[in-house]
Amino acid sequence: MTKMRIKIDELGTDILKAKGFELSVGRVVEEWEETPGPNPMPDISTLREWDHKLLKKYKPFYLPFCDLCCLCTMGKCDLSKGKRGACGLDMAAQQSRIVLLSCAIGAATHTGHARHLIEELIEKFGRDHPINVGDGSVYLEAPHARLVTGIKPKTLGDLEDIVEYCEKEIVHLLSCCHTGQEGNNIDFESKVFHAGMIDHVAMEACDIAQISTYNFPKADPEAPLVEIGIGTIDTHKPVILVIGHNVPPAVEIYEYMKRNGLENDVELCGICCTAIDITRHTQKAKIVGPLSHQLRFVRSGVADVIVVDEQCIRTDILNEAMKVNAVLISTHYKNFQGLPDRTNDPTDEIVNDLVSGKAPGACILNSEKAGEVAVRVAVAIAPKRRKMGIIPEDSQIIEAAKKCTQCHSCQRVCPNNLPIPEAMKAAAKGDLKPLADLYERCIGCVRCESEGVCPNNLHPHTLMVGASRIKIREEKFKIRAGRGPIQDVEIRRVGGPIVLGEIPGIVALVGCANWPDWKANALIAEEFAKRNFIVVATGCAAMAMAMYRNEEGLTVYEAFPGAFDAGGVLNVGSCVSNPHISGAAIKIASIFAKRKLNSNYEEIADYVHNRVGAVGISWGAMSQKASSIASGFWRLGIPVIVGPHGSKYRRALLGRKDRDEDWYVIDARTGERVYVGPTPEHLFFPVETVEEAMVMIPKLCMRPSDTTKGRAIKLNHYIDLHKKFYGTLPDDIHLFVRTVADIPVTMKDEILEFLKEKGWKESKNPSPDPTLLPRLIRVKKEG
Amino acid sequence: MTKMRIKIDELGTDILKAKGFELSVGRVVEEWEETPGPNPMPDISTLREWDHKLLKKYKPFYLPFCDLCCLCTMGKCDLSKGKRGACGLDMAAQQSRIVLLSCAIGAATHTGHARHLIEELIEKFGRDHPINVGDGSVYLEAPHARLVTGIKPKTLGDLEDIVEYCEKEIVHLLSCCHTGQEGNNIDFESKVFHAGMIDHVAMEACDIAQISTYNFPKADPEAPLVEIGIGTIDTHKPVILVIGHNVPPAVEIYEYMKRNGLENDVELCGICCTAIDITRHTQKAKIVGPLSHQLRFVRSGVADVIVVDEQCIRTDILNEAMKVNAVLISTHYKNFQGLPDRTNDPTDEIVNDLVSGKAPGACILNSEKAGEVAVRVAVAIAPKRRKMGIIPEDSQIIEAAKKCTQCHSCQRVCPNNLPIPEAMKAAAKGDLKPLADLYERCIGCVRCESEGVCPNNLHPHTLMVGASRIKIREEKFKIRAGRGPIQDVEIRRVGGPIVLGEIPGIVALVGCANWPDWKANALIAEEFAKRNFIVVATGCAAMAMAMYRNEEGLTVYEAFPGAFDAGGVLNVGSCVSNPHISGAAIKIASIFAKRKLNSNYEEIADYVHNRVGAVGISWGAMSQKASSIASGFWRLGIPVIVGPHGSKYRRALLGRKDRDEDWYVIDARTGERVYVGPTPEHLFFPVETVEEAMVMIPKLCMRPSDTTKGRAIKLNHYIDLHKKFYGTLPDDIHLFVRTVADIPVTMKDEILEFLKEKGWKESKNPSPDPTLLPRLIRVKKEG
Amino acid sequence: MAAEPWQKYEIPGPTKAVVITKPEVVSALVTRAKNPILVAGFKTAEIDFGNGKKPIDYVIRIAKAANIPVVATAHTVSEFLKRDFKPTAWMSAMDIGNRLTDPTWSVTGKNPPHDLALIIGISHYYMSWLIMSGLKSFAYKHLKTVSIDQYYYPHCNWSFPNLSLKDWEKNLTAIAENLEKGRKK
Amino acid sequence: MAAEPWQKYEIPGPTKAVVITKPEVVSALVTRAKNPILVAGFKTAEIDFGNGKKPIDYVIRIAKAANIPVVATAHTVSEFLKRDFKPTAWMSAMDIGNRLTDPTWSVTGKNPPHDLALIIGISHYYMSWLIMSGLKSFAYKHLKTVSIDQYYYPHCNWSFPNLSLKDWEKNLTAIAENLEKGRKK
Ligand code: SF4
Ligand code: SF4
Ligand code: SF4
Ligand code: SF4
Ligand code: SF4
Ligand code: SF4
Ligand code: SF4
Ligand code: SF4
Repeated sequence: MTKMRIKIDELGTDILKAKGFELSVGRVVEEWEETPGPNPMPDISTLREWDHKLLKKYKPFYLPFCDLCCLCTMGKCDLSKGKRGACGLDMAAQQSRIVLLSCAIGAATHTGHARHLIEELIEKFGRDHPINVGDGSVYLEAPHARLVTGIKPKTLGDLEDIVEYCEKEIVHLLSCCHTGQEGNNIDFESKVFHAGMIDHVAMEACDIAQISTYNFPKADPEAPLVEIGIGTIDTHKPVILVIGHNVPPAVEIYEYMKRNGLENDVELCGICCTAIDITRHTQKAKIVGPLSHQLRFVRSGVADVIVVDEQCIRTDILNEAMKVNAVLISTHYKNFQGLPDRTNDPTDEIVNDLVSGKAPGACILNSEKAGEVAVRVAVAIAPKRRKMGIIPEDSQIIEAAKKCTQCHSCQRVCPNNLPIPEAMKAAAKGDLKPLADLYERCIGCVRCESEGVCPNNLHPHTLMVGASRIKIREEKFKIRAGRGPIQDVEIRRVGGPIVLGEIPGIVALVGCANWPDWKANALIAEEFAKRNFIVVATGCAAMAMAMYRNEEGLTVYEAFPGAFDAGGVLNVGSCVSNPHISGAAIKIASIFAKRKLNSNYEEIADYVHNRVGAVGISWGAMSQKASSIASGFWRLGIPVIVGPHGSKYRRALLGRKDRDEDWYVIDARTGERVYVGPTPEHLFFPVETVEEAMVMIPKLCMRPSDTTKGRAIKLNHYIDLHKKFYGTLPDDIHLFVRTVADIPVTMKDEILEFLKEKGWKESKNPSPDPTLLPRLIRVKKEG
Repeated sequence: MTKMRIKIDELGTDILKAKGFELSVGRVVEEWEETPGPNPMPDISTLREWDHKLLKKYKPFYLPFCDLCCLCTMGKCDLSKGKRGACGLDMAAQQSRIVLLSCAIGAATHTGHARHLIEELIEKFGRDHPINVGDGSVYLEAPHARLVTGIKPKTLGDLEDIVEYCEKEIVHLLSCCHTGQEGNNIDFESKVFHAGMIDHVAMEACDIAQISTYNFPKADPEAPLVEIGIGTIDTHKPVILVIGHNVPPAVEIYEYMKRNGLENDVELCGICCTAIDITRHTQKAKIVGPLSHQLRFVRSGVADVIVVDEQCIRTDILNEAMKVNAVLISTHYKNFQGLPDRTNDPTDEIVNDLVSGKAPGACILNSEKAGEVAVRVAVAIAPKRRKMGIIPEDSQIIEAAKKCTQCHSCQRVCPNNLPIPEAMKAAAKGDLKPLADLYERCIGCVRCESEGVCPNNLHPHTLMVGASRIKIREEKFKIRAGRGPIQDVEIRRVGGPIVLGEIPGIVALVGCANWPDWKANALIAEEFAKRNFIVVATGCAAMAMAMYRNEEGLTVYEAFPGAFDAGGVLNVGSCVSNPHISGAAIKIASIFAKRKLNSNYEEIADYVHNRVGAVGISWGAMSQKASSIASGFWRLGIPVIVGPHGSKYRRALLGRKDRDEDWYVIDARTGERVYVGPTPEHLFFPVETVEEAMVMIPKLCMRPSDTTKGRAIKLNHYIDLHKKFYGTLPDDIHLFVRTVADIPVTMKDEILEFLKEKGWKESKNPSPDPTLLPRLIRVKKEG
Repeated sequence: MAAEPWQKYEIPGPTKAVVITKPEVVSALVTRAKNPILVAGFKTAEIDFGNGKKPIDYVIRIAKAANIPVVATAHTVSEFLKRDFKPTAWMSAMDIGNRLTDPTWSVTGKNPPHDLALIIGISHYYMSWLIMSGLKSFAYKHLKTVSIDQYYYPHCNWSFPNLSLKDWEKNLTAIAENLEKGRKK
Repeated sequence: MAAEPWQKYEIPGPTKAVVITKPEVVSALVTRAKNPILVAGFKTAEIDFGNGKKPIDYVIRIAKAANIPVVATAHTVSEFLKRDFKPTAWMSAMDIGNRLTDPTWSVTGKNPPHDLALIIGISHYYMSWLIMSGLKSFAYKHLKTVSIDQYYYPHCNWSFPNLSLKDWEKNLTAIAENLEKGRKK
């Protein structure tokens, strides 16, 4: 709908009397008790100084994925070894530009998703539908929106204003990627941070909208346990598989089932974030698994109808659906798949065409209609379809494996370099275990099966899935449904212990399925829950965490409580729920520490960076969204660890703990510069192994504000894990021990000896009131 | 500024009485006499059917610039020869995705520019400042906005609503580039068209804003002639060079000069579109030249102060400025260049720091302040600086050339594969002509001078510029200042002749400086102006056209009139003036043919595609903006030719004239399908040589609607040029001759003979009322 | 064995043309092909071997010897006509590239598709390189491509390496002679 | 001469590592270097040559023979300690990569910068490949890189080609022996 701006004093009464008009007035800031801080709706330049402060500590180490740039027709340009492109660009600027492009795509994806979802929900529930994310338990409903935009949203309609701001900023950011714009890599990085901040605002708006309108858990620590795993799907029923991130079509599928009494007769399951979100709406829905399970589940032929919306959908989904005679319904113009747009056709006609096989699929851009069609088609075709599509039997696997000539081509194109030829050799001899073992390390990308790869036309992934048949059927786990935000009262309870360091940290497992193995997610979650960290998770990581049982046969969600407290394991929700994690950090600053929130990004980030021991870990980070989500954490000064594939994001942000001069803060009480050690040491950090990640997590949770008790606890975990995995004491303890009281009691002698060797001296000011912002000095230093 | 939406019936009088609030009401569509057509504010899905119609005729021929995709961490993926990526993507989808990404960047760049410029102009001139692009001569002020959004903008404020819509669509489009979204290449192409359409809307808003507020020619055929060329710059004065696309800082420089009586004492010159736009504001300013002149002019050392804004700025500009001791002022957060943000520092302090050399430059995000600082610094430092920075003398060139070991490294990294080693050989013997000859074919990218390229550390570009010293000093030409839109009365005058084919075509020379040679621009302009085509130009092409004199010593702007009429040569303006060209085609449909304009894209595009003989040519297309500009023409069905570098855009859109079935239209009068031949044959077409371009231009101007007289005229030009450059008759005349009356009289015998050989037959329905839209059939065909 | 692209920065990807070390390979490929085609661009008429001969002269010899249909791109047809040779067709480089991806198309209308394309002299290395890239991914099922240009074209199935003018002429001569011999037999 | 990357799709760009055909080249490079360093990742302890030996054993031999400081990445330090060898330092692969770009840094604190880095066994080909790429563009002024891994690493200055386990072991042995001989002299 278009609108026109007019000055209020031009507003005649006639116009006011007209119906159906919407007016917007300059936001009455008084409606929110806090007066705005210095930076409402920051643009690219506003927070640059803050970014530069962080980037001075955490310098980019660029990892050029390609020596070349080919972004404009003057290229390709070789930028390696000091060369510049035809536009003058150097390698550092190009790498940071690509990071910005990636983050702009990521932020755009969430913002577009938010915009689309909110528009649909407004249409259904009205612009004035109130926001409710906590059923009274959450007063601070939108920490990002309030912090960044100064808007306190009260209705769905308010969320549109927030998204509009995000759109404007993303367009500016994207334009910076154009040939002949920014030339300085650090300024590109600052723009990357801006993209990340915007992304969290947009994601937050998106999740707030769906929590407020659908029947989602509302900040509920006791969100129900739901089923996850291929083995949980009842293959005797008609099966509808939803894939993507935009939940309305899935909700409408379920609502249609319910209205028609089919709740127990049709199986509704999902992959990726739509799966997470539909299980927030109804416990009857099931999660198949993360992205890596997409193709193998589709190929199993279990799904009769596949409904895709947007994001993280295999782009060959139509081909794959056709291979197993499943019907494909696209519900979003972001992914037409070349299907005819049948949104305006009569429902019966569409159903007929799909059931009769006249069309392999249809695009239906209306959730309700798509919901009805999906259910009716599934019910109609299920009896006719042969389930278990194209998964081979053992004998077939062995026969196939015999044809392998050990050329290694499949291995050499596998992102994880999996030793397929070895496994083939064993399989040819009848031993299918090595093949089945690859399953845990396979991301299901089927590059190994791509045209021309295997000279003998073998299909390694298919054979591997076949060899894992039994294991796959046993994939039956429980995951706690995505709870949404953290309650204000939870924040009040843990704020102190976290800031003082007594809860050793918040560990956030987020992101996608491009990992060297999935088990790591659960191992990390378990390790740190046991150690009384708060473990929070979203998206594919939250799913993967569930797909592993501990010695007692429990998943982490069953073994640990769902509260935001020491030892809790929380599924926060889908990708767009990530801002509840960063938001928790913001809320600690706002609710617990009572820092001004409204339009006050710099101060809040300064608080979070120096005091809130949180670390993100994305073991399988894959997407552009993952990069923009990470960058939203960076701007708040929260470090992010990624699995090895994450090095392909083209740069790390690394501190240099060996440079003392980098690790000073200002003591806000005195204005004095105080050395606080490398806390946290890195801002973006790809690791080689899960062992390395385990050791880095507690280390990256240290903060200048830690009390001696808190520091001792964190050091204890760090040193303990280091000894366990590295077989020795860390070599940098002296950088983290400020006073003798910081030393974990049980390790006192050992550490004191180490410190002596290093010539360590006690800090004169071990507990400053740390800040990087001179304006926060309360007593200006004299002289 | 934030705002809040409230329902009008909630609006209390108290609020209404408050000052400074702005209200917006649902647009009162009745204010514009036309009721809206079927598609106001189309989203990605709305015009898909139209796109698919075009894309069925003009199929993509993909030209993968790389076999690999590396957009996410699952890559790199090899997509060649039928392989798919880890996300399922195939090569066709990947190439179209990259085209979409490029167009999204392009559209974002213009939209961001529009947003920023309009905000600045609103601040200065008020939200209610009226739109005026024609001083009464232009009633249809915003053909794109009206066509696409249904908004008829009356004030600057209205333009913001238009830009907001563009932002929203761009974010959606960008999000489609994310891993795991669209999988179908034709649907990606449809999204590309959407990006292009949006881009023209945004550019239009941008140019409307600056024309309405600054002292620009307003649709003026008699816009003044201004000076262009390095030779026109008076090096005895302090020289300020502006580079980029956002004109306000340049305007403020000039206004400061004027206020302080310095108009004649300081030289203000520019490169790229800021240059075009500042000469629309004042004839005192001078244009140095297109993008390819940027580095060579900076290196000449003539400029004392360089002021950059956004886009098409060499990203190494700070380095280069420092080499010649010029001061750099960045005026935009899109290009910080790492400089300190001094927007809020006192002016005197900044001036002092820059004059004293304490800082090499500053970022000043306020146009007025930047303007004052630029002038004061230039005046202060000019006397101290040695002009003519780093251009070598003949003897130095010869000495350097002697060191060349003929390794060909420089040639092999030169985008134009220029035979530098040969020229070096000659230079070493004292003959500098071959080196100087390269100048016309050099795009000034200095890849040949990049680190590690020449084993003997020679600087080919510098030597070439040195060898061309005299020639460069003689670069003194005239260009007509950018006139802005086409008048309604001009449209009325030429609408008929164009649609009937009697004016053989509109030739639009647009875009950047990545050409194999610059002369081609002027040659094409001259050839077609002489042939009574209407020649329009923008941006770097408009500049390059001026930089060549015909036999009488005149530039095309001096030799031909500036009216939108047969034989006119028009500089329309900068890059953002391109919508006046596409807008002229739309206006022909609206003003001349009286087709409904409001929200009626499909019908208007159908009209333009079938009737308006226009072709764009971008000889040196380089940027992402150029690709999105082109795609705005594509959606209207207007073909675009690009120079050879344009093949790097990754795909052509090619018709197959040998497939008769592709070339049918519907006769709106009868509903009959009528063969109309390949008119126009291609939609996006990279050519090898300027000769090929010359022959394709008249051919691509043919339209189904041509009268026999019109077709004969167009054929005459086509055949004549084909004979001239190809040395023979075209082999496809039979596809364009519908009846004997179509044959140019002077060639009748020859052609009749050719037609006989081809077994040609007269068409039964040579003059249909052509359309691709069944809904436009006036009498439904029976049966 | 592969070589490096002439324009150093035009890196193709993992699969690269096999380097033709002996010109006989080309003649053999042509002889074995069912429906070969020769695409010649403007550089064939622009470059001079320094002895009055131009690549176009060899194109004509080769075409005549092997009876291969020739498509002239851009305005190259004029140069062929000047030499009293009528190419089978002339069309833009983009058009011939595009049509070669069509398995139902042949320049003579007979016996589609073309299964072998010799390519030479399309102006601008990068443009030629990109068209070959298009063929690599979109015609690979039916078409093999051979660059007999002066430079290495990695996107083809076979290509000369980067050659001096002299060596290039030698190779073209050898191909022509070979095919002429073949014809005589 | 260059080779192809082991992970076929990891194409680097125009400049590629010179293939080490003779292991002596490595010993010579080490001997000539002013301040070499050896970076060893976890694969050195994971891979088994089938004879009870692992690459890490050769790393230790080489380090001792040439007296090169060793940096162990990830948790590899534990494996060195198990073999009674204390690496000069341990740090993440990212950290050592980053520090090697710093011309003022040396792992011993002495005689910076490092002018030669031998790299082996960083887990995940692509990660290693990318770190080497970072070094290529951001340490090229002072540092030469040599991959002595099993696979070809194009971003280094020198690299083994893709080798069988057996040939890899042979090469590592040869380097060690060579250096040991050198030391004896
Ligand atoms: S953007 Fe710059 S570096 Fe990239 S291809 Fe274009 S000119 Fe080269
Ligand atoms: S499907 Fe699995 S085994 Fe095959 S290439 Fe992908 S990750 Fe490797
Ligand atoms: S590509 Fe095929 S033949 Fe080669 S190793 Fe793999 S499975 Fe065996
Ligand atoms: S976590 Fe990553 S892969 Fe998984 S659904 Fe979200 S964006 Fe997709
Ligand atoms: S976007 Fe797809 S094709 Fe590209 S790198 Fe990622 S997985 Fe591979
Ligand atoms: S500056 Fe000119 S000669 Fe040098 S590489 Fe660029 S185009 Fe070629
Ligand atoms: S790179 Fe240098 S030495 Fe080599 S040909 Fe060019 S100018 Fe001569
Ligand atoms: S025409 Fe192209 S190169 Fe020139 S200023 Fe515009 S975008 Fe830049």
